[in-house]
Amino acid sequence: MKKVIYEIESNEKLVDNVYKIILKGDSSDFKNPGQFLDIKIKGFYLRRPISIYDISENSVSIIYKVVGKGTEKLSEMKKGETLDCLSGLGNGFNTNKSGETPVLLGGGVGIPPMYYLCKTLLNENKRPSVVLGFNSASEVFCLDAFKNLCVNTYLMTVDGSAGEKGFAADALKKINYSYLYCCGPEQMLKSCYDNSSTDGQFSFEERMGCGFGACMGCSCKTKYGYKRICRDGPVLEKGEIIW
Amino acid sequence: MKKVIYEIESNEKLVDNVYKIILKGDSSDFKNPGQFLDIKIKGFYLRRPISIYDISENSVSIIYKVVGKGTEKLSEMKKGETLDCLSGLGNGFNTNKSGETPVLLGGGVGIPPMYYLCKTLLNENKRPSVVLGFNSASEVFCLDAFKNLCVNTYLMTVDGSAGEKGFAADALKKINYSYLYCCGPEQMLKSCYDNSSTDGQFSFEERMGCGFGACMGCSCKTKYGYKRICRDGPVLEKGEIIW
Amino acid sequence: MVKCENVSTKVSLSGWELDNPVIPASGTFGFGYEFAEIYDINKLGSFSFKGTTVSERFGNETPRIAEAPMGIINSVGLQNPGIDKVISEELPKLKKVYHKKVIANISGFSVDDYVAACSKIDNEDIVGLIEVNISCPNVHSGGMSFGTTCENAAKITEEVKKVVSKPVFIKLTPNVTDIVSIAKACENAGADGLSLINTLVGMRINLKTGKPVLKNKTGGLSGPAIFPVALADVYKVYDAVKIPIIGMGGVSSAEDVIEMMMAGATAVEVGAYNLVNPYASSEIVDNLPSAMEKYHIKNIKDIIGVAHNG
Amino acid sequence: MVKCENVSTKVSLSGWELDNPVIPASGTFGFGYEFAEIYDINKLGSFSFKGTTVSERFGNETPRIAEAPMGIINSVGLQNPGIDKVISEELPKLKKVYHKKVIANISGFSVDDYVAACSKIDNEDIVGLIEVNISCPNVHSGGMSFGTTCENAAKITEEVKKVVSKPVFIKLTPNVTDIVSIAKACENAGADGLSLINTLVGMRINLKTGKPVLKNKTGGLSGPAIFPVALADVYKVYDAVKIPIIGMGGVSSAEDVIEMMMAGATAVEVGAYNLVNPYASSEIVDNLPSAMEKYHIKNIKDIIGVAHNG
Ligand SMILES: Cc1cc2nc3c(=O)[nH]c(=O)nc-3n(C[C@H](O)[C@H](O)[C@H](O)COP(=O)(O)OP(=O)(O)OC[C@H]3O[C@@H](n4cnc5c(N)ncnc54)[C@H](O)[C@@H]3O)c2cc1C
Ligand SMILES: Cc1cc2nc3c(=O)[nH]c(=O)nc-3n(C[C@H](O)[C@H](O)[C@H](O)COP(=O)(O)OP(=O)(O)OC[C@H]3O[C@@H](n4cnc5c(N)ncnc54)[C@H](O)[C@@H]3O)c2cc1C
Ligand SMILES: Cc1cc2nc3c(=O)[nH]c(=O)nc-3n(C[C@H](O)[C@H](O)[C@H](O)COP(=O)(O)O)c2cc1C
Ligand SMILES: Cc1cc2nc3c(=O)[nH]c(=O)nc-3n(C[C@H](O)[C@H](O)[C@H](O)COP(=O)(O)O)c2cc1C
Ligand code: FES
Ligand code: FES
Repeated sequence: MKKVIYEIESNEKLVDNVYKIILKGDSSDFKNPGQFLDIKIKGFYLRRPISIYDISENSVSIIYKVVGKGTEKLSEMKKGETLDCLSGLGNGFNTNKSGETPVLLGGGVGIPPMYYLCKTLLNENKRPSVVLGFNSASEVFCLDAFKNLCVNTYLMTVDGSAGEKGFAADALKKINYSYLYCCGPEQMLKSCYDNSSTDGQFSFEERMGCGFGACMGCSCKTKYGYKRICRDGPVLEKGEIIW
Repeated sequence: MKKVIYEIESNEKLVDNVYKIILKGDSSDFKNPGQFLDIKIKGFYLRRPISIYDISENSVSIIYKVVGKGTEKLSEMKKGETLDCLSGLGNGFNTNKSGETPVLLGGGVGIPPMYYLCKTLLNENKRPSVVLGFNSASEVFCLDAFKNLCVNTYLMTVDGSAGEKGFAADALKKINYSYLYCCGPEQMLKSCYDNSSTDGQFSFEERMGCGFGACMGCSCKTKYGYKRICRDGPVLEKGEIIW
Repeated sequence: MVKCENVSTKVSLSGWELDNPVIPASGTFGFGYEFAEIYDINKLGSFSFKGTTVSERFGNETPRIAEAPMGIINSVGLQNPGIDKVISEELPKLKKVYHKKVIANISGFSVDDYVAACSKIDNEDIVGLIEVNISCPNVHSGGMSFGTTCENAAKITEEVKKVVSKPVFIKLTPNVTDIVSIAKACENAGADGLSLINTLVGMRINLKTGKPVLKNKTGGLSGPAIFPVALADVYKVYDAVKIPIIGMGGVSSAEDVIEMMMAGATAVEVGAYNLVNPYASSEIVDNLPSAMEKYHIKNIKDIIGVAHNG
Repeated sequence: MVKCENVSTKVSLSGWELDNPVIPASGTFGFGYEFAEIYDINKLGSFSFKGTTVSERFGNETPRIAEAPMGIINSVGLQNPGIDKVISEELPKLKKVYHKKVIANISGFSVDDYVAACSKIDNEDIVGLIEVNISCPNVHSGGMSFGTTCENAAKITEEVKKVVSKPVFIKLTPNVTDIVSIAKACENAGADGLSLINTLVGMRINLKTGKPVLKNKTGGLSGPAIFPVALADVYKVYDAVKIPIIGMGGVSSAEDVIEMMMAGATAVEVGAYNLVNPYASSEIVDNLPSAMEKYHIKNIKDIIGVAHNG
């Protein structure tokens, strides 16, 4: 963990209520895909945890949805403004276990962390496929980003207005995969857990006090004891999850 | 009273810890010299009351001293930023009673309101003289501004490092005047009250909740009943003051 | 789809129907007429006038105001012209600009004080209900107020109820171990409703002088800082009583009004926020319908106490 | 002229001399070693470790955290590995990175619990004093805690004092009508000092769902929002007792430390601020000398309780 003052390089609207920010600054504390930033937003006492979408040597990018006052304020910030962040938080995804053909399944704003995970797996010469789940066509973002990585990308929408009709988890039936990576709303995680044939990793959300393991605000019970979503997570192994 | 969003035209350091801000925006609610603005500063719950130094049709200027966190933040604000203010607060000085040769006596940051008062009196074809009191030479500001109005200006410093050595009130002995206007620290007001031969008006300070008469936070006892410094003041008549 | 043009913001307090639940709180709105200079105060649900006592009071010495993180501390100490002058001077001025009913906020230092002031104000047609403040932290030494025991609270309620015909709401202090018991004691003694919360005891020290900022040393903390405390108190009391609650403490937006009503308030007072933003209560009234639309609330009455469901 | 190079920040608690009065508060600093990854925690006066009970506890269900204006509400509910594991696992990890004494924060659900846990921790050399938390609002139904009556507070103090040799500080809750009486009861029962305040009961509601944000419904409010309440409590208790006070509640800067000490605290704990700024306590230690210079304080001990003079 490190405190980094990032400069906003751009803050761009992708679709209604969903924005992408590119931050310039030290990314050296990030070791794994699925880790997150904890962002101080002026006027709010607690920081906001947001997963990393992508990183390069001197930049970090995130994709976030406006769901409340904090993310609303974030969406109004401009190029050149700075953001006080804690960087390098969380365990992130472990790519060692992926096998050759992992599937990456993301729903809504659970999708962003899948992008850097996908890039990492490709770098390791694996052949990931990706399932993106949305409610409807108007909410679709990041599709091209994944397509540009030249991976098999399945698009699912609940109302069928784009891609195939159905929940993201439904796509699992039609894919052959060696391992499952999953991030999204809790019901989605649960149904992927129930429907997946392989082992896998699941990224969870919880309301956080500190984001770095000090307050026990985000604890959950696992088969192997209590874990803090912020530090021992947000990624849990399939085998340890208790629903 | 009116809520006005002013734009900062300039924020200039006059001497150590003393700054002048020129604000662009509606000044129509100001009727009298000695009235004040109540300024919302980001990060603080209560507004800060600051007297008007000068006004023109579409601008208001103030001179303020950095004494705490709010004024410190104010001193860091830049041209182009905006300030949410309540304008036109307080009764201000009444110039009807001044006679031909009033004296205007200001100490430290009690001096700024004397400037617009002086201009108003000159406009009314009166012949004011001015006494400015400081602790020492390094603190002197606004001297030229008054000299440029071509009024008799007496400079007093407590340590004698500029002008004459002594308290501002000491100068009263040497001046012939028809009426006294006075603004500064409470001891200064008291000694002017005690040493002045004429009637006069005194501008007071008090910690304020609202600044416009709603909370009773700033009440004081006068010979004619309770008054609110923010609305019935800040200027009180000599004849009503109870020390 | 809820549309803000069609929402209903009406609430009712002991049979008195208000156009909306937004009520400037006592001590932050004077006797109303001064705010009428900047907006039409008839748009408000109602307002609660400055805490009035039997006799005129200057209140505490100044400084009476200190700043706090997201809050204000006051030790005004119930400055007011006394019940007779309120009736003969303040209410007539108010009537010129305001044609709704007002909430009469009454304080005292003994049961007799309360009874005397309440029975006088009870005769005024403009009064919709009487809010009996047994919770001012600024008028008793040691920072403790009348309303800290069930016995006192019940006694005042009972005696006031004997002499008045209008609904009586008892205003409670949060500075107690068990606000729920006190609320129940008031209900059992015949209170028509409850107002909560008054301010929390707080203080600040001037670092330059090493002395308390307030002449009275301690004062009452209000503003957004106390919003979560107020919500918890309203929530707990709602569970325990059947009479309506006017909720207050830090409310500064239409969303805060909704949150306070979800906790169990039938109407909501706005205090400190009127002081830093004189248009506060007006803006909250304006913003309420669109906030209701945002949260799919068609009738504001429907959300009273919903946080207790399931 | 006071120069920051020459100031003295030393304070002493029941004979234990601290390099400075800055102490991370229990529940916001874990068992310390994780903060040692980001700065040398030996620069702190000391720190108070996570509230520990006789047996292991998971605490309350999540969500356990809600945001508040200038504050945080938590309903962690004393998650901890239990006193035995704290002694066998946590303290050894701590000793590798920390060579000062620590404050042992102990909680319980009965007098026996407190006695059992305190007598065990009393044997640990690394413990400088025992902070007995009788004030957690998150572990008893109805949001009320052990420390709300003088009798309970005195009883626990007495029984714990019988079995331990280290100084015992009782940590009090602000959610009471009269904190001063409880403080006196602890002093009379033999407490060596007092820690105050714990969190205020608060809550938030999620407007989208209409349900409390916290699974536990209410939680404990801390952070700058409660600073004025904490100051008032420290100020009032200082007047009434002779034993030292560790002051806390919203402290977020070296200036806040000074203000808290002027109110009567001998040392100061920093809680919530460690969570939003992991370097908080370290920065406060760094900034204390220059803040002392600014306010002409040569020896920090000299300001303890100065707000009570004159
Ligand atoms: C590890 C992790 C990674 C995340 N990554 C992303 C991401 O990449 N993109 C994205 O859009 N969102 C992400 N989220 C969710 C994001 O943190 C929330 O949407 C955000 O905090 C909402 O803030 P707000 O002020 O707009 O909402 P408000 O509801 O106004 O916030 C109030 C409080 O609740 C907290 N809160 C609200 N919703 C959530 C939530 N879902 N999870 C945790 N805390 C919440 C806020 O942090 C704040 O403390 C992530 C959450 C976690 C825990
Ligand atoms: C009617 C009036 C006119 C004023 N005109 C001027 C002026 O022209 N130039 C100038 O430099 N100063 C003026 N002051 C004083 C100015 O308001 C304070 O210096 C300023 O509020 C300090 O704010 P702060 O945040 O820096 O100090 P802090 O001490 O951090 O402020 C804490 C709180 O105390 C209040 N406060 C502190 N000092 C004073 C004070 N002296 N009077 C009233 N409230 C205070 C603040 O407003 C704030 O609410 C005037 C005050 C009044 C009442
Ligand atoms: C300056 C001031 C004066 C107050 N005077 C009274 C009063 O006279 N009577 C009363 O019942 N409450 C009084 N209160 C308390 C408020 O009515 C309200 O209960 C409290 O401030 C909490 O609401 P808020 O946080 O919105 O301010 C006063 C509050 C303030 C800030
Ligand atoms: C997340 C969290 C956990 C806490 N856990 C404990 C605890 O275990 N034992 C205890 O005595 N106090 C606990 N507290 C209370 C703090 O030690 C402190 O008394 C309170 O938060 C006020 O200080 P603050 O405003 O600086 O946070 C906790 C506070 C927080 C925010
Ligand atoms: S959020 Fe504090 S431990 Fe996870
Ligand atoms: S500051 Fe509110 S009445 Fe003067």
